[in-house]
Amino acid sequence: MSAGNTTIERPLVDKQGQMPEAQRTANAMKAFAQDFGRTASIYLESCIHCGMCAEACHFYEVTGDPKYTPVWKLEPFKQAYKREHGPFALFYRAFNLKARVTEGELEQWQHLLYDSCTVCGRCSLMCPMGIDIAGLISNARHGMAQAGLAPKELREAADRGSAPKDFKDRISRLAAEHGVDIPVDKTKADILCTVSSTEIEQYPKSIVATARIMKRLGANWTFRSDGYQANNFGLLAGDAQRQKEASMKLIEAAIACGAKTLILPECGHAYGALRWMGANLYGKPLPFKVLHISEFLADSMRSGKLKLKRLGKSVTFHDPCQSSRRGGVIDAPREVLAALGTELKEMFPTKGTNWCCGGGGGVVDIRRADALRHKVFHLKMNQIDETGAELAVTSCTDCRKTFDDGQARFKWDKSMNSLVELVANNLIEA
Amino acid sequence: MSAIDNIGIKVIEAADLPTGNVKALLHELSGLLDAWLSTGEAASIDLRSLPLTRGDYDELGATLGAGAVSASVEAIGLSEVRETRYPGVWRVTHRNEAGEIVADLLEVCDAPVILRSPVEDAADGLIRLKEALRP
Amino acid sequence: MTTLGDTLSASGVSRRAFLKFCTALTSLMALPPSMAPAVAQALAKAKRPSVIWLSFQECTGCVESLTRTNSPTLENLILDLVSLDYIETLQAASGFAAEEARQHAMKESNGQYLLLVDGSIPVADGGIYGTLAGESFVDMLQESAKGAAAVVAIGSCASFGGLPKANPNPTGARSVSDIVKDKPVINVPGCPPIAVVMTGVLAHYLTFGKIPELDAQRRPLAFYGETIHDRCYRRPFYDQGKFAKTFDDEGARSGWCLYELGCKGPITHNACATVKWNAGTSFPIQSGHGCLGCSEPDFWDNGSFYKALATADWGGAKAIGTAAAVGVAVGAAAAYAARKRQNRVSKEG
Amino acid sequence: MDLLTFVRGPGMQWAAAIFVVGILWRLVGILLLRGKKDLSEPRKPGWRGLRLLALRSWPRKEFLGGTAFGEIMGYTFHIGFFVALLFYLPHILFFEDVAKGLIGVNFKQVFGVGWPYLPGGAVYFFSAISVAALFAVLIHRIASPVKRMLSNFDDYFSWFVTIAPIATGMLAFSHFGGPYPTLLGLHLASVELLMIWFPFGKLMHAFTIFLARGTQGVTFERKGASL
Repeated sequence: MSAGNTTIERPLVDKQGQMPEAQRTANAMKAFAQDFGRTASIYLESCIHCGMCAEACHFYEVTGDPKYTPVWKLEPFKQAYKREHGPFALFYRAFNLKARVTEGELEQWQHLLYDSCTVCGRCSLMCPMGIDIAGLISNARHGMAQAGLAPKELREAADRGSAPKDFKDRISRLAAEHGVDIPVDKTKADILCTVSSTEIEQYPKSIVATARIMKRLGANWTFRSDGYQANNFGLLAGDAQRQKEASMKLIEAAIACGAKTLILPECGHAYGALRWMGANLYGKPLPFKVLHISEFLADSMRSGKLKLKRLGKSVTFHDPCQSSRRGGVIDAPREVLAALGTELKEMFPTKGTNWCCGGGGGVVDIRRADALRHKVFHLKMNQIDETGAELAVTSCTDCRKTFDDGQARFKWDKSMNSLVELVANNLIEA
Repeated sequence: MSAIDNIGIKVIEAADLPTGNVKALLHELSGLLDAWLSTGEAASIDLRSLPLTRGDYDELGATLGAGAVSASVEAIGLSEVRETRYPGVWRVTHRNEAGEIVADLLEVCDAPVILRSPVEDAADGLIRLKEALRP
Repeated sequence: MTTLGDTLSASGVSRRAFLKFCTALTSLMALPPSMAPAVAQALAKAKRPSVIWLSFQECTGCVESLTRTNSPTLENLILDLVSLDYIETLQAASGFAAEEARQHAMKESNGQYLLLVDGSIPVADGGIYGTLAGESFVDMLQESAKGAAAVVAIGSCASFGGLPKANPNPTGARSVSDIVKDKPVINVPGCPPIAVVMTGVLAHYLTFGKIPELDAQRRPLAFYGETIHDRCYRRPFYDQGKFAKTFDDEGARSGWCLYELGCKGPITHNACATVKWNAGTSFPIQSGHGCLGCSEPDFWDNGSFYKALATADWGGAKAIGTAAAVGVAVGAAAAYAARKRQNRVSKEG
Repeated sequence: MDLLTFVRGPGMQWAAAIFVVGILWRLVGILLLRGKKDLSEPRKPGWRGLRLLALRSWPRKEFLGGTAFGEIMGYTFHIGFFVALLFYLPHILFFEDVAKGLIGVNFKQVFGVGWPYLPGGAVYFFSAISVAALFAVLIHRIASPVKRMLSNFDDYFSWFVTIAPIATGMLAFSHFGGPYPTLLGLHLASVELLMIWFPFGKLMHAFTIFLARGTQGVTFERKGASL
């Protein structure tokens, strides 16, 4: 179970809260039960154990270890389902055809459900039976989080809530430093922009870039300190309550300033969290449009409001799994790159079947998963090298963090660029 | 049998169509003939144990044809013995007093047993011959 | 006891005639022709067994088929060989004289005689539905079987219960082997059996003095070893998939396979396809009708004669309808229980 | 009552009943569970999403490497199995009898021409390749670490109840290995075993595949996600 050759300083399993073993499994069952229902049932009743999902998973691809078979990661959740919820649940319980979920089993599955799963959904795309395995992984994480068995880093980030707390000061310092006007907490605005906490910590230029673009478009936009963090550690950790709190902040902030559009930053899971899950958490359709920033840029391009210089370079685009494969934002970034006059050299595979960078789903933040993630990174490097493109671009900060970490570790000659920064640096000033 | 004929619809007797069994039979005959010539071991085939249609019988008759010998034996009904075009292969058909076939054989041998005069009959014959000679 | 050989030579039958007779008998018994000398040798020494024929709940079809009154043939010759001491249908004597003859024959060659039975034996209500001179068929059979060397059940009724045993079997008809447990029983099923088959079995017992090789249903393998389908001359059409759809369509006229019209040939063991009926004239399939499977147990209750063998009895619309209703009900109950349990577990865990 | 009489009568009746009850029990037991309505704004309006049903039947070139064996063997088995099942005359006669019994219609009346069928030899060939594919798949299931880890009783028993009818069918057709009535009896017995096990094991994927692909198809197409 140890991930490759790194020494493990802390115990393999992270645990939160002092509770007896029975309590942990009870909490896990409580969360699992909340995710039972027709969709989970249809999926869990369809698996024919063909093992093909392993062929799609980058963790299996680089290790060849059968335990990384995606559907195997669902085993605890599937056990709970068969015993509690399936049409033959009575017989499964009576004859104990499926054992009860045990705490030992949950602990063992922490490595499978978090360290070795970026919830990238490539397995769901492969499954001949049409099972959305990635979707069920998120459900399974609910049980783990409720049982206090989420990885340390994700649990802390989820509990922290919006970060950094001094968002407003940081933004004003940034604005001053880069001489650009970044409105915060305007009472009324057409567009509410949001950031990823990774952008604030590591890639502040993206925020500046966003501000420049908005200024160039003359948009009536603002950030809101009561709702600015778009990336959602509640979702990554599997804590449904934290996830809802984070999303509700954004929704309420948007309503408060009467925004007609909410723009999500360059982040994969942030898009899914709000665009596709926001309304269901809110309980009714969202009163505003939700766009990934690459979608917004493509729209602005199409409407002619935004003119860009021609880069004249060959480019390859890394599709972030959550926004591209699972979110459907595939064409927008490519339209922007075209508008930048670049020659797009697609990787193979790309778009919906692209390999994951290995850092999504919170994996990049889990220190003990580094060794495993680095193994996966080779796939990405080869893929990009093969295109021979001069520039590598993506539209997700978690991906950028993974690429930068990989580049540092393997002294890779390429570095990953942000689409938004690229656009901002090539604006044609009116 | 006659009653069947005057039914309106004339059913084409499928039994008239040859079924290809004769070819298999001829192969077996050549095997038996070969065995008889090399080991002297006679053999015979009971035609009535095979699903042969009238068409098959006609085809068999045509292919085997007639050889030099054809004899009839009168013993509780008529028995016809005919050598076929292939010497050593005989067609022996036994009928009872009512003329119905009771056995229909192909025999591979120098001469079918039925043609030989049994010793017991000869003994009875001798007694009768001697009586006829007594004045 | 005079031997058969003495009887024949006494009646002026030449040795050559006797040889011819044995050849015919060998063919009759479906033995390989090379066995003819062995048959002749055994037959010459055989003693004329006494035969008692008891007819119970039957339609006389078997006796009719055996004797075939329209043309005396080899079969009659066989009957001349055996001293048929009691056959109620054919014998001139009747009443007390007949019974006396039977008792005498049974006493006289006790343990030696061959008991032939045709017709099933009703056992319901103490066997009241079948009695002769006050004695029930059941008792008669048990009593006659005591002294028999072997019992031959002639026809499907005696062998398996036949028509009288067909659903609902009001008379409680039973087969011979259901009642006679301590004596060897040879079943010669068929409705009726082929005359040649009956005499063949008799001849075999007569010639070799013992029971021919039998299959699981106690039927002589010589005649019941293979199914009609195995020996059917229309088999090539079955393999090519050429099937008659109705009794007078183009397929039927050109002699195609009758599988679709309900032929039970594939599951019926009998010698009709080779020995054929009425001295080799024809057999049901050759005359254009599917085999009914009359030599198989309970063939009366085995589904329609005109429904293809493949159409098993899946239970009909009503049964499947109820099954569907039950399935939906149980499914709904399972879903309801699952929802309730989901509510409980998602609160307390 | 000998084997053949049993399997053609009560055996088939019970198998058909359990088959119907089991399938409906499981399907209704799934479909009546609590559903969640998706309130998010679809990328393209309108209820669509069944493209995935067809798309997922053909392997993507990106995935071909690892899945070629599974796909080829899978299709060989399924095609061989269904050709033997649906184009062999005795089977067709049985289905026509069931159809006439259930909905009182004869295929000929509806389409004017009878259900086409293949000669016995062709069906035998298709059955043979189907059995070959099944053995290949079994060996793969045992040899491949992934499949061996995933496999349980259901996988191996379902494999057995699937191959048994084809194998016994081939034996019965060729009259090999015993008297025909026994072979036919074994064939029907193995079919009934399949019908009885069908609803409770992985063979139900014949129905759930439409539900699962449909569900994924709808949810993903609503988002414009890759299918």
